[in-house]
Amino acid sequence: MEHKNKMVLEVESRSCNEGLARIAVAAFATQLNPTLEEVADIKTAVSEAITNCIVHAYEKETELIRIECFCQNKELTVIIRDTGKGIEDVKRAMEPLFTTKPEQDRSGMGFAFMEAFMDRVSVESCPGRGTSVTMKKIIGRQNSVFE
Amino acid sequence: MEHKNKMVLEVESRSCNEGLARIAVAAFATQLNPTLEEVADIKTAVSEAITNCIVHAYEKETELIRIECFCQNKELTVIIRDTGKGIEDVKRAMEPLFTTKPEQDRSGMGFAFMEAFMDRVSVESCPGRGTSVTMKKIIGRQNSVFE
Amino acid sequence: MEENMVKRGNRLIVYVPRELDHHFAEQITETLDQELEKGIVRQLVFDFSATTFMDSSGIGMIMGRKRLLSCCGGTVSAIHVNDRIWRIMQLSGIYKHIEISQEAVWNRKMR
Amino acid sequence: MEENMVKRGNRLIVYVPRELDHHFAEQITETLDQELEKGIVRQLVFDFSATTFMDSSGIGMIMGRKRLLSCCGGTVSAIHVNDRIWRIMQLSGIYKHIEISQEAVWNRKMR
Ligand SMILES: Nc1ncnc2c1ncn2[C@@H]1O[C@H](COP(=O)(O)OP(=O)(O)O)[C@@H](O)[C@H]1O
Ligand SMILES: Nc1ncnc2c1ncn2[C@@H]1O[C@H](COP(=O)(O)OP(=O)(O)O)[C@@H](O)[C@H]1O
Repeated sequence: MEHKNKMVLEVESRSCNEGLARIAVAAFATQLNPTLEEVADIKTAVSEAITNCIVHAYEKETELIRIECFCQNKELTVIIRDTGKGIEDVKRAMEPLFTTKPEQDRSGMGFAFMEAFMDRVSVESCPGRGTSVTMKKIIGRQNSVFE
Repeated sequence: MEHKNKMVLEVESRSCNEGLARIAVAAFATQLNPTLEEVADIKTAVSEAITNCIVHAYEKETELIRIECFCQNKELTVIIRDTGKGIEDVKRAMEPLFTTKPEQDRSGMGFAFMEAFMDRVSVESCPGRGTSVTMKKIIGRQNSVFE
Repeated sequence: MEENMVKRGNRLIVYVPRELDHHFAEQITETLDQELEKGIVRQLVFDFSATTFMDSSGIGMIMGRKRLLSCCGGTVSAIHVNDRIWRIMQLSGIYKHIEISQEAVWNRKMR
Repeated sequence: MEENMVKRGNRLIVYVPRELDHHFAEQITETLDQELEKGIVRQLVFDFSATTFMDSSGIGMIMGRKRLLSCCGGTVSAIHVNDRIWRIMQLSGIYKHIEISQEAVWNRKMR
């Protein structure tokens, strides 16, 4: 039988909600019986995308971040949406070490980590209107980036 | 300084999401520095309200349950909304041991537990359109029902 | 689920999962009632040693099994119940219908 | 936060929290930079013995402090790093800039 499920989480863009978002998405992923390594991968990727909404999309403003999770059989999809600043050049933004906020200790490794820990990452953005990051991962395949 | 935060969670009315909802609300409550007892109280109350949406509001259908959490200083508010069957007589429904589904092993203690473990519980319902349960609890006051 | 039940003569021990909510209560009921229908069990024991969470769905599940067993003079009990769950059992009044023991687990068995 | 730092001469040890994300990285930076601005610290040690999660904000925080200390010839190191965090440090390339030790904690101190 096909297994399907869905969750939507909206949190304010406060840094104290980064941990909350990780916990909720990890709890959602539990139904796919992930390994500890897979849970850690998902938490890292979610943390990167949420942090980007707080640091880059909304800067000092408190606005909503929307996290949509789906699962279908062994595949987990997480979409993280903001209605913030947007990204002019997505391809460039995704290059490892590229950052527009080096003075705020950003490492430019956010998208690189999302890509390292999830199977697929795609970004849609409209300057001035917002960004959505879609990440997919097949759970239970044991394709850790470290192996 | 005033502390404020907000989270909205939407899950499908599947019983496997009961645990997920408990974890997410408990994680949200963490910012108020609850005792373990308070976390257990919140989890129990949330579990009761979510189960009611699955068992009574939607019966066999898979529809969305909406969980809104707010905190303001020491007060946590959790609102659980469904767009299901609704309740004809809210006062009667809230009486301990009253249940419309004794054949499904319902104990009729759901609302009684919500009231025992939270400071305030109020229910709004419109037959045929849905129900919302609003629960409030001051965290860090040590007013456990057991003392 | 079956590996969480052990039968010895007319006694059946159910090892309750970590969280006993509506989801897990339904799963237990399904397997358990198949066993009870055979009409052999007279003593039903719920072992809570691994359980940290229970809500009113757990109460309903236990009371439902108690009703099934009462017709044939069977008994239901809950053992190794922690403080929190004991209080929930008190609040619900179920302690009037089943035997509850809070005794700690000394010889925690591997299951 | 201050109770999570210990100074011994020109050496400062920072006990990193359980989760090193953007939220906690900002908190550490705030207190730590006040200390570093005094210009005494030459050896900065991040003790990861309690840490189970780190993301790229942690990398950015460490690299930022490394830049501050480099001007005066100071060093930065990370100790008691678990497997997961070691791999994150590898992926990010930070291992080229700071000394990392995975050695387990034998004598876990009470803090
Ligand atoms: N949600 C977003 N909204 C606006 N800009 C973003 C968003 N996410 C990423 N960016 C841009 O992409 C750049 C690279 O992002 P990333 O790889 O995560 O590194 P970092 O966050 O360390 O800067 C950021 O510096 C920022 O300019
Ligand atoms: N969300 C809901 N939608 C429709 N009916 C509800 C809802 N919540 C509760 N009820 C009604 O109120 C009754 C009492 O609820 P409760 O005290 O939780 O006990 P129980 O769930 O064990 O029946 C239920 O039997 C049901 O008829």
